[in-house]
Amino acid sequence: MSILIGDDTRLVVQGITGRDGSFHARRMREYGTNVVAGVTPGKGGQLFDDEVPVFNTMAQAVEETGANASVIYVPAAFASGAIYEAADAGVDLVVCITEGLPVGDMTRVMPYLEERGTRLIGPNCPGLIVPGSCKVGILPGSIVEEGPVGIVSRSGTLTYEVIHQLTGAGIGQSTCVGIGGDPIIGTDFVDALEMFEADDRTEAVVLIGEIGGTDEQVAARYAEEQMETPVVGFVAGQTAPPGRTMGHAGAIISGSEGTAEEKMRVFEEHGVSVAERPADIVPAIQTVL
Amino acid sequence: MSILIGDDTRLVVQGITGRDGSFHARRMREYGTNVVAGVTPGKGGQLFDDEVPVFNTMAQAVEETGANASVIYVPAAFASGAIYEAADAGVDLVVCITEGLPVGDMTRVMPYLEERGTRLIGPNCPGLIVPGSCKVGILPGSIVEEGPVGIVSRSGTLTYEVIHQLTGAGIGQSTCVGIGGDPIIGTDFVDALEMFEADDRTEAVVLIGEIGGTDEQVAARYAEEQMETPVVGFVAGQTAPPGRTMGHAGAIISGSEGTAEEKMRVFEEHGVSVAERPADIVPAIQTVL
Amino acid sequence: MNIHEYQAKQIFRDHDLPAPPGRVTRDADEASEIAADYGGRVVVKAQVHTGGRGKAGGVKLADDPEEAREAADAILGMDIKGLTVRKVLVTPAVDIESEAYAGIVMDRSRDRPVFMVSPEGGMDIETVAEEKPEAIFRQPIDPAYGLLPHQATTLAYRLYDEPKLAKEAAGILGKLWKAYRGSDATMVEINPLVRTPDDELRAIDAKMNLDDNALFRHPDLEEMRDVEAEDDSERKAREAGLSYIKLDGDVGCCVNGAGLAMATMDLVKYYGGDPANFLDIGGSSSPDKVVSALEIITDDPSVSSILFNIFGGITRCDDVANGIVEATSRLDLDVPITIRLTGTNEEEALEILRDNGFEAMSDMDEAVQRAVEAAG
Amino acid sequence: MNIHEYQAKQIFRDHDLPAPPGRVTRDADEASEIAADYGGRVVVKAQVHTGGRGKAGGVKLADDPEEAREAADAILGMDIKGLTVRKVLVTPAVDIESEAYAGIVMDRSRDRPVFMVSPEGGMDIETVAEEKPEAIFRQPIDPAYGLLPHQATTLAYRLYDEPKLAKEAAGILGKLWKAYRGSDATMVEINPLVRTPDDELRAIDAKMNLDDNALFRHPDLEEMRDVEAEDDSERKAREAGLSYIKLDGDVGCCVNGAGLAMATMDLVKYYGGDPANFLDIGGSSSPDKVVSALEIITDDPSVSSILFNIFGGITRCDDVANGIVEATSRLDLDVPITIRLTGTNEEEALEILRDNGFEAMSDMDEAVQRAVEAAG
Repeated sequence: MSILIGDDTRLVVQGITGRDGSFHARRMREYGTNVVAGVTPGKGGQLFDDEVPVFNTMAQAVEETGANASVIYVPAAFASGAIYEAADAGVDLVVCITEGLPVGDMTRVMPYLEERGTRLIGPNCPGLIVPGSCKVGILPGSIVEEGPVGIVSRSGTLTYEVIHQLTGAGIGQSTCVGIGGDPIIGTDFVDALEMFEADDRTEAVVLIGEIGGTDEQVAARYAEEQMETPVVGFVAGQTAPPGRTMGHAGAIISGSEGTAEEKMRVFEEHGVSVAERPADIVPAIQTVL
Repeated sequence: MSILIGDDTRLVVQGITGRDGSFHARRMREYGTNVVAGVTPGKGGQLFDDEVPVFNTMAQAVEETGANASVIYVPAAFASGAIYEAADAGVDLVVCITEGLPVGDMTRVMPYLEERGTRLIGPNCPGLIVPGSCKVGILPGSIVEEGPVGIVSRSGTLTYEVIHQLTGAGIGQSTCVGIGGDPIIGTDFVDALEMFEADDRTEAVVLIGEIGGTDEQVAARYAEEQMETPVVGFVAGQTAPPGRTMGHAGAIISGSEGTAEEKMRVFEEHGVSVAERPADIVPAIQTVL
Repeated sequence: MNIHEYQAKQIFRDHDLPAPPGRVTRDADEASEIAADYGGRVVVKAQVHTGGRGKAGGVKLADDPEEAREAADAILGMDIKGLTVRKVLVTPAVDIESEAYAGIVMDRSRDRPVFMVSPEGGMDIETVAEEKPEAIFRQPIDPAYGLLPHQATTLAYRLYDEPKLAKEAAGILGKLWKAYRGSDATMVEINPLVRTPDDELRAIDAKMNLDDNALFRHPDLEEMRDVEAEDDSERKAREAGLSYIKLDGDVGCCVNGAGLAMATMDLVKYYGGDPANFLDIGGSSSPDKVVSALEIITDDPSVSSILFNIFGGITRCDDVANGIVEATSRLDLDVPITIRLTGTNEEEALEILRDNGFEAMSDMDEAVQRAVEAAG
Repeated sequence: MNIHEYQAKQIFRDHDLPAPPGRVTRDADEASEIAADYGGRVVVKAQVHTGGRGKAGGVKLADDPEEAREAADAILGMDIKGLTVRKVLVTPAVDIESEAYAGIVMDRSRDRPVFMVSPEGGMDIETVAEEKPEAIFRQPIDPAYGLLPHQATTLAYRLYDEPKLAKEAAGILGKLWKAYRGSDATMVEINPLVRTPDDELRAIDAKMNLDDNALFRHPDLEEMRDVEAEDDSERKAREAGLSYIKLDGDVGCCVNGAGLAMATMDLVKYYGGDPANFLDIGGSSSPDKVVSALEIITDDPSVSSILFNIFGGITRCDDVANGIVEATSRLDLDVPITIRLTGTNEEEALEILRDNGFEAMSDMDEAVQRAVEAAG
């Protein structure tokens, strides 16, 4: 088992003829993901890599191929349009890799998706991977290993680092989800924790947070009240100065709530094991498994 | 018991200082309705009839009086604004008496209310009355009588006619609801039937439909599949020509689906007793009670 | 409110939609002059509030000004489905490669507008829906968001495979949405949306229905109302704030409330009569309204019996009674009146009527039967 | 992106908001001339990207042009919270009857903007929130609907009881929403919104934050960027497409990915060092980006040790290795470099580095410890 994606995933790549889209479509196919279609307006009728049909619109792609998920690699100015289009076409899951979406666009996208029951991962995220089964996004397939640990994270490379260390210690992953570093994202920690809790393969979860917002605090309360699966938490940005945006648009401390110290304190208060360094995650997971 | 309103209703009258608002606020108070506040922007601080405080905004009215329902008597151009305001102020029930709301306004109002869980009755409706307890709107209190029959109708005076005949025959009513004659309305037949089915005082329901749309057909199917309470149906407009709007904006036959004949046929098909004339309603109800 | 093709096309052009130019006239000679001005082939089109003009001979091609004169002459005054043609539109003819359909209607069951397109244009969309339903593509529009750009693109690719044409069509659909929303329309249609041999797209016909309830915010559109095309009595009713529709029978009905008015008509039929009209005098009716109503009913020569059916709620029965007394004293009535009154201020009303020599009843069925009998 | 008060007021005026006129200058003599032009009392206000100007002496009243010159002279060059004042705004003084607050911020926990007003204006809204929370009124805005008219009215009545003032305030709040939405702002504030003795409302101060991600659709607003106010190295980083923030330590960090960059800084601290910066070279980093990154780090004289921490995913380790080799050959580096590389094309990278005399490690903690030690 896994969460969100797996062997049943039938994926459309939105922006498949672009530089990033084509590169990662190939990596996903190599990993075994069932990429059933690509979409680029004006390029309908082509075949990508001689095998994957390209359509002008998501509606056509879904009608013709029965796709149930999409991943978006289009420039930021068009990314919210691609999300709306995927929702209207009726896929269940939309993963938006693109970064730099205006936050105003996202405020309008979110209620549209909610009304239609479409789940969004991201934007500005590395996507997700189920080791040995399916990868949607840009997480490197080489570092993962099948196993019992679910990973949910606001970061990209920091997540790779943590996965790398776990795999190095012989601890595999059930599903790794990068939820993205923007202030407004589709799927948050609590959503992912809920799915991991329901997933019978996941025996422990690593939650990788960072400064800004209060999602980590909400997640800690959720973990305590609603979960039996143990959670290990890490928060990046202990040395970040307040009021500055640390790369991710969402990583900015305003007021006392968004600091790493506060988040770690709340983790501890609610029974989430706190890893001070990334390297502390492996032993913490070994303890709870 | 009753549906939607009753002794717990704490009502705000939006537009209480206007001609219709003040007239009907008095009638409602005379009937025993607990009118706790009125709203007219710019007239805040006044007392209506020396007793009911008037506020500038719904938010203030609800904060100060704990109101849980509102009724709207403001001109059509401002009525959708009044509905939004009532929803934001957090009342559970909004009854819009005003007629002539642009249908485009209503298309935008509806999802806003749905997201907030606010129930709307109307627009362009006579409101509702629980005999002996509470009246919200313009239904005449003099013609009703307490009893076991629920009434739901798209009409105004035709409903009075039916109530009048029932009362005359010694058959009282549990709650009478006028849902309005517009093409887009907040509460439809099915919503009302569902509530009547759940109401232990209601032993039979009279459904008064008319030409246009397919709400009667949907209601017939619902009555057959989901209800134990018997339903008697009447459809006005058997002699109405197609393509013409018969007074109510929603009463227009387009295609074969919206005719009275079709609606009566579907009633019969789904076990709803059909009254050919208003005068047939009383014996039909006597049969099912 | 219905508007004519030439008016809808004006709204289209105001929204930058590619509607060909055209001028409207009531005069065959002027039609010829317009054709001469445009030069080349023109189309002369009847401007009436009904479909099926083409089949009825209301649309004619003309190769030169003389033919345009003849066409206009033939069309003007023509009767199409009971409506007299008073104006024609003269517009340059457009070469047709293919015809598509684009329209927006209100979907009552979903409380929102739905955009429809079909590559099968030129015929009635209802006919396409029956004969080739798979050729119609629908996109419900979220009213808070309007037509989203990808929806325009998706619909456009349903019409044209070629990216260049699809892009142009998407632009047209976006503008059509703006015309619909900006005019508070309840229906808008381009049928056919023509692709020319040199790959231009043109809105050759235009249909629009405007929301009467929203005209208060569009005084410019209210001016488009074709009062000539209205039945005289219906115009008079509208101006008096009454809801009136003329029918073929002989029992004139005057009722308060649309539902009760329909039920009354039905009951007239039930008892073997034929209603002469639908008439709702509305909620808070003054004596003046009753006077206007009676005038309109008695203007109809087919009426041989008049029936009042009033259930007093907001409407006060005494107001109606006073109106009846006033109107009958002013008008020289020679048809029998049957009056049914009940509800608010019923007693006062009965007294007023009795004092003026009228009888009134309180049972609806009895009153209707009496009125039907009186019609003979 | 932060913009200055005078720029926000320009946006306000473009949206018909009542911001008093004003002119900006870098010169005390010109400030005096502006004051003379306006006549009467003026206010001279420091234009810096921080709050608390008033307390720091950055806002001064001047009764005549000479006082305005003195005020400007005192303020220009002043240091406020580490920022040098380079410009002042000279604006006519407004008489104050009372001060209110109006602002819009993004509420992350609800994924939507929230409108806030308070009759307690003139001070920091955070202070009001602490000391008198009941004096702040919030209205979440449905992003698909925008600020609805009744919401503007409701908020306005929170500020003023008088219908005339409330009506005017509602208009102002509506325009403030348009300014916020139309500029893709993430924050906007009028503080104070002043009521004058003759009942006029005026936006005396204006604050706005614009969404960097949305500047692509506002080239006019992008021009408002005050490059002078940026740290030199931060500007250089922005132009090179890098995310860089200068800190106080001595270990220069060059990392790919914001989360890993923060975690690296934290680890430097953990091992007893002090990070000199946050630097994210981004996803698909070319050798050029690495060169720019190294230049920026080495421009900082406090840096006494450089740490590369690269986890290759989309970023290819060999690209980074080539960048390091190129940059070090161009720049005359005299600080030790510690390199940690792992992931995509790690082997190629290690070979490139070895061939050029560099050593590279694969464990993050070891690398950080080494870099901290190297800083001494």
